[in-house]
Amino acid sequence: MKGTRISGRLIRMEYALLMVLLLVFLLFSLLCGQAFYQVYNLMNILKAAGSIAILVLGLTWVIGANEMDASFPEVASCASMVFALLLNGKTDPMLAAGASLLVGVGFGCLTSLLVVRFRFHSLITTIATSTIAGAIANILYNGSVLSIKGLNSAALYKFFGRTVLGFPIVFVIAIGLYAAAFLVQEKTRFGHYVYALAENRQAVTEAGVKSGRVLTAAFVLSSFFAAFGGIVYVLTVYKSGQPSMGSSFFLNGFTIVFLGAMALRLGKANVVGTFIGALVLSALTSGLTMLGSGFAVGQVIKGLLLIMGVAVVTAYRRKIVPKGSKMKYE
Amino acid sequence: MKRYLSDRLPVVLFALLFLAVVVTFQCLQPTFLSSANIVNMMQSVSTTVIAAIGLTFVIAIGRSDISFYMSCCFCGVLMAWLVSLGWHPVPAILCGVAAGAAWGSVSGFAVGKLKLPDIITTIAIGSIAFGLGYLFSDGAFIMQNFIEAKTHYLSQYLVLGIPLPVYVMAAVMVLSYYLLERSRFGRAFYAVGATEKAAYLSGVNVNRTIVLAYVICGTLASVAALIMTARQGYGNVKIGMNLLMPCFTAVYIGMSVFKRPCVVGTALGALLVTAIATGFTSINIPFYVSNLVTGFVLILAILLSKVVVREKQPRMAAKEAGRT
Amino acid sequence: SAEDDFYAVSLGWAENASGQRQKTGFTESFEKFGVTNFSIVDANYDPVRQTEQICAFIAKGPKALFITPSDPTGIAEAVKEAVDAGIPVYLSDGFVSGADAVSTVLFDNYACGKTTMTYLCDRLQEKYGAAEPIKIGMIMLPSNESWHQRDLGAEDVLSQEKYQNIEVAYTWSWDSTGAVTPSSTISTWLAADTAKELRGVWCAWDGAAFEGLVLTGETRPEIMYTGCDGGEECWNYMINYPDSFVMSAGENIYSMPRSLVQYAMSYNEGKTVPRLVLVEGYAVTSKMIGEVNSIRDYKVGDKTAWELLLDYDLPGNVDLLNQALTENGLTDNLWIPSI
Amino acid sequence: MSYILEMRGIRKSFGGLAALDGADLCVAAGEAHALLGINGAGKSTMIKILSGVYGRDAGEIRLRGEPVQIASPKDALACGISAVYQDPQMVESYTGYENIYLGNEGGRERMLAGVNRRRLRTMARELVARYPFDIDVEKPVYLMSSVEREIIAILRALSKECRVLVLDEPTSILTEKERHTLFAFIHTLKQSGVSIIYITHHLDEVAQVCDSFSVFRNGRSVCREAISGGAVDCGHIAELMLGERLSQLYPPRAGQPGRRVCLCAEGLTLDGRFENIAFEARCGEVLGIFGLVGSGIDELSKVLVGAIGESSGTLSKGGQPLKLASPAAAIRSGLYLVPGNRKTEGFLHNLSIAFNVTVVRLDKVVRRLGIVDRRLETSAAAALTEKLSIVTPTVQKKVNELSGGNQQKVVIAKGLFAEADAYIFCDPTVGVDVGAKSGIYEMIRTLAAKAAVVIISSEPEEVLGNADRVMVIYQGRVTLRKDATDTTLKEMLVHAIAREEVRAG
Ligand SMILES: Nc1ncnc2c1ncn2[C@@H]1O[C@H](COP(=O)(O)OP(=O)(O)OP(=O)(O)O)[C@@H](O)[C@H]1O
Ligand SMILES: Nc1ncnc2c1ncn2[C@@H]1O[C@H](COP(=O)(O)OP(=O)(O)OP(=O)(O)O)[C@@H](O)[C@H]1O
Ligand SMILES: [Mg+2]
Ligand SMILES: [Mg+2]
Repeated sequence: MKGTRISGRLIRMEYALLMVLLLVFLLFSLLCGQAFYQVYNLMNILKAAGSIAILVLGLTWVIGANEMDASFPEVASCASMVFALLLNGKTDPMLAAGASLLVGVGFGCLTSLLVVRFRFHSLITTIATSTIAGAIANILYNGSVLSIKGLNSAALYKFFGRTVLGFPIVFVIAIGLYAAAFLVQEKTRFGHYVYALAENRQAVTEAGVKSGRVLTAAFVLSSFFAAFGGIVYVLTVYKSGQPSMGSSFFLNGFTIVFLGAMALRLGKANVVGTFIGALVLSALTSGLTMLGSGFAVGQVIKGLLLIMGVAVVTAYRRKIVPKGSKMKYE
Repeated sequence: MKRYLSDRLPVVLFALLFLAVVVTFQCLQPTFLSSANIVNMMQSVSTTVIAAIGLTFVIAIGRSDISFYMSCCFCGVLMAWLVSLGWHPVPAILCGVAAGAAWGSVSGFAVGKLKLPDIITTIAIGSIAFGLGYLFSDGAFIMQNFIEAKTHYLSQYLVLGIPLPVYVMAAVMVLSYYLLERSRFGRAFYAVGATEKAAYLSGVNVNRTIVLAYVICGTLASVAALIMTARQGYGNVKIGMNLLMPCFTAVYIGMSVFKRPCVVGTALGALLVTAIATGFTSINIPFYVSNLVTGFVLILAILLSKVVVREKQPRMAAKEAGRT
Repeated sequence: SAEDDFYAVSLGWAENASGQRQKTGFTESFEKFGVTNFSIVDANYDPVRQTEQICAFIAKGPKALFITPSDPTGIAEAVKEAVDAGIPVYLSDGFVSGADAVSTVLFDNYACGKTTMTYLCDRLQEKYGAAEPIKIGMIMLPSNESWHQRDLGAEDVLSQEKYQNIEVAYTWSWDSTGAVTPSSTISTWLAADTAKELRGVWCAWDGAAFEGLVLTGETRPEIMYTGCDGGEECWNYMINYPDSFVMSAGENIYSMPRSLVQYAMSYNEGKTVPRLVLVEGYAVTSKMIGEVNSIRDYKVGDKTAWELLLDYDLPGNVDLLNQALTENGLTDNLWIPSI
Repeated sequence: MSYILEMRGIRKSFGGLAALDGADLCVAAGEAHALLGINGAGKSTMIKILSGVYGRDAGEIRLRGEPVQIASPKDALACGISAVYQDPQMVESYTGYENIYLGNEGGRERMLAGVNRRRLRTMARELVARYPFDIDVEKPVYLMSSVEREIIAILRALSKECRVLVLDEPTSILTEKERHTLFAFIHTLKQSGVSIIYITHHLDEVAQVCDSFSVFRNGRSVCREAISGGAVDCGHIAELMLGERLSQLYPPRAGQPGRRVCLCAEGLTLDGRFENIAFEARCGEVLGIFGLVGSGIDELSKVLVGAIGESSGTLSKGGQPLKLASPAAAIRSGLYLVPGNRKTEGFLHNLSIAFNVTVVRLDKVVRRLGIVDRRLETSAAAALTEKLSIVTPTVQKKVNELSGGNQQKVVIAKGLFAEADAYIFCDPTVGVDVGAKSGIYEMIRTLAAKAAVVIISSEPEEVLGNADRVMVIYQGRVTLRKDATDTTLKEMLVHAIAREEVRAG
């Protein structure tokens, strides 16, 4: 939250995304009427937002640290396939989930080994690990969807079908995770260093911080939550292992995280923003569907939203930086 | 001499890796190195190379472009639609390329002039371009007039036994090599990518260079999309959706081997990935197995280039040496 | 009243001929029944998005919900939720197991693969004999459960004794990453086929055949293709490459939305409707198409032969086509609903 | 004599090139020790080894007689060794106190340990109160001036339990007043028993603060001498550094004033920075403009080549009016700025010397079709590296791999390559050793024979020593305008911190 407590106007800017969210809800409530704002639909929106939010929680910090992780979608599909395969092999669901999460952690370790230890560029590294994860996801069941038998009776499945005070459990879990993540981001060394790293890696290293560890943690968390998200989707949506589910998340995941960068820490990916971003996107999908628009309209609107947000944030950032000796081209 | 060697070592190691891949496939499938298959590989790699060279310009100025693979979809649809209206393919192609340049200049304007952050802005612009292309075509395949207009000549026509896209690729490579690495104009791209303020004070027109890089990227991506549309024999809005990863892969392999974004490196990177994919196809192994190998070869390729870099970047290497 | 009732359609994809025909089919049928308040959205093959869209429709409480599954297992939960919410669900071109849809209309993909492969083998044996080995390639589509049935059907044919000399020299499955396309695959096969022994290519969908024809239609016209899907462009390719593109199995797409909308109307009136229907499919050879093309402008009733052909999947049109052929003395290749 | 810190026989090479070749460095407790040497002698490398940024190839480090292992910055800190690098790295959007305690937030050292910002703020306030600095530690760093940043960097070093403090050229961006504050402060530190290693190219400072000095040459230590009575023989030190006696730092001035007015500015104004500045620069002489950091001189240099801002006023060259459009336009019309901050404005990172030098005037090295002739390029760059005695194996070496002073020389080389007929030099010798300095000054004087030269600098000696005519700027206004022979350092300094304005003309 630092660097942004400068003027009253900025404080308002931090909440602009929240305004967008309210606006989206208001607009669709007006256009679609009761169908949109009825509890049932709101809960569905929360459920969808919660699932994707869990999936990109870790990604948020990788992007926050100014690195890239293009592997999260494929890690999610790989985890979903491992999970499905183990369940069909009569493994205990909790055990299967644990194993799939470990697969995620494994990919995170591989990525961070290459990025931190061997100083690979993170984008190309994660392209490579994502290729590998996607390949494994396909090899596990010859590239086909693997439906899970007898899932309905599993306790884990039932658990994900439950609600708490009327809220879908996925959303409640997401809220819990994000609250914890917010504390980690704002109150601990990890969060403190992530954003310092993003700005000046050398400064952090020279200050004696083991920046490698921070990055490792970020990459491992990104893959871990991708795997977690993959399992959540298996349990709440797919009911099957999906070797190519990754393509559903790639663009949406990045859009959410970058949209979120407009909240709280102007221009930097952060968990509060990501959560709001996920809500905005889910509300958008729901509302546009009610208005009879397919995915392409949503695509254009998301793009416009994103670019407007970026433009506003950039303009504001420029205002707060003292004019001084800015060169003409800048 | 030593310095010469240490600069060339990654290239040599990369060549060895490439050789290993080629020899392996040649042993598995004796026709792998037949002239027909080489031509075939050249043809398949041509579109990746063309688009990736465009991306090379953007990477050279120190930016990223996540829009080209989506905006070129728009161009493919536009060309297909014009062909379906009964246009001659040549003006239709020109319109498609112009649209690519236009989308590139939108990204360039946003990043270069408005100074918006590159990745997020280009994601947004790409989404809009793709969404519009999709809305325009309604996602349908556009097939009318394709056979009659002989658009497949663009991808099939043989000159001296070699299909046209290979010539287009060669022309793009030569021109880009000249422009980026030999001519005085190319210096501006590297200068902007290095230190922007210093480049500006050294007389480089920074903003124009940024815009130009994005325009080149958008244009070349549209050329690739048009060739792919012609090869496919129908207009499909998703034509470019799979260009993103191969292009970035190609550019970064080239960068790790040659230590800077460059045309030859990009082309070699693309060729390595295509050789693996083609090799596996020719021995009937599904794509996901070949992807597993591609992923590991990719890591290996960069690892090899680091063998030497570690010595050249003492700051971290020394620290790590101290720790172990 | 019927005018205020809301009807929803969630398409798994709007892409290619099949998606487009579904869309048109629904639109026209709604018009026919005077429905004005309806929504058609598509999910671009994304089960997650389709799930969200179905949920949004559930919230609007449509009089009927029509779904083309992007992935039959992937959207099962959402379909179940719709059924549980008391919304009559109608499934088109895909079967969702475990969900209690009012009615499902399907195409027999298995038979489709079987028919085209049988025809290909017969044509090849006719040309090259049943003794010499004949090399073919197969382009398959395992990533979607329904479409994978075509591959299985085709493979089933090859296990028959009488096709022992047909040898599958090359196989390739659709690459979801798009790094390798049908076109580049067939190029690679051709490069490996130095002795020019490749005789035929069985394709699980027409698009793959088109890409192959662009490559070999002129340079290696002896290579025979079969495909699946049909539609105007398919007929065009058949007319242009009659000896290369020998058969496609025309799926009766229009009739899916048409019959489903009709069922929905009946169901809402309290009538009983069929739970599961397999729509008719047509195996179409290039010879048939060639003949229809030769009487392109001939009119039967108020439609030309070509117009009838374009709407091959409207019930009754095949009979009219056959009538046109007979009237012109072209009786060799009468259309028979064969699948 | 017992030393608190001993570094003996340190060796370090970078890819075959020996930066340190058995160097020694010893410091006694409570003394300030100057580390001197020409550019590329190995000073920075030595302290980076000491502070754990680089590993060493050979040699040992002893602290109070005990050998210690320093493999990372963390180890160095644990040994009580803190360093302030010349170009302190900061996290721009973080506040001063967050930067001071970066990596040292207290509590346990786990990732999930809390960061108590309120406590850090109080601690920072207490820290500031202990020293004679006046600074708002709650401001984010990107809003701070370079002086404030330097102070934050020093506070960061002091915030740790520190027995040896390394200052690598700390004064190059400080103003005179702040410099004295710093010196007084160093004395306080010495009294509390902290040893200081002080790297500088300003020999006069050595006498003011240091008790002893070591000189490095070619990666070896050539001597360690004590300073007695607060005076040093600059000639002697220069001789130790260079291996030969330096005849004089500043070249002789032009015999007679230049006649032809080459560059003429009138009424230059940039909102909030400077106002109504006018000057004439003649061919054959050097005009010196002196102002403290923040007085607007940096902006002035950039306005002159059209790099910043909407400014008003007129600029003409050789009688022709110049439009202040862009640096590119300035270069085309023969006006070149050698900018001040080499790391961000001077040279292009990760690109070779040859690339850097020729980029300003590619037209000079192109063949047909705009193709750059690499042979021509290499030979042109090689000629310039020779002329400026830039220490490098080839002109293909990347500029950022050169030592700081040699980087600065590359920046000058670019200017020479531009072959302009009017030059503006902005702080041309930051971080350059005395030998090279006199080389650069000589170069400037030679240039002045054919071109108009303006030196804009925050070092008064540099201005007075080189210029024929002197202008002083205070808060964006000209406060003094005199012939160099008629003024003194003192007068210039007084006008640099005073208000009296001098009318143009
Ligand atoms: N990272 C590096 N890679 C290659 N060479 C290096 C590196 N660091 C230092 N050198 C070389 O080592 C030698 C010593 O450099 P160092 O920076 O220690 O000099 P210095 O005494 O600090 O000079 P200056 O007064 O210019 O700061 C120089 O020749 C330099 O080119
Ligand atoms: N990215 C880099 N890669 C390789 N070497 C580097 C890099 N950055 C710095 N160096 C080397 O580290 C050494 C010290 O760098 P630094 O930036 O501290 O300059 P310096 O010598 O202290 O400059 P100055 O003389 O202005 O104090 C230099 O000699 C330089 O060669
Ligand atoms: Mg130094
Ligand atoms: Mg230094």
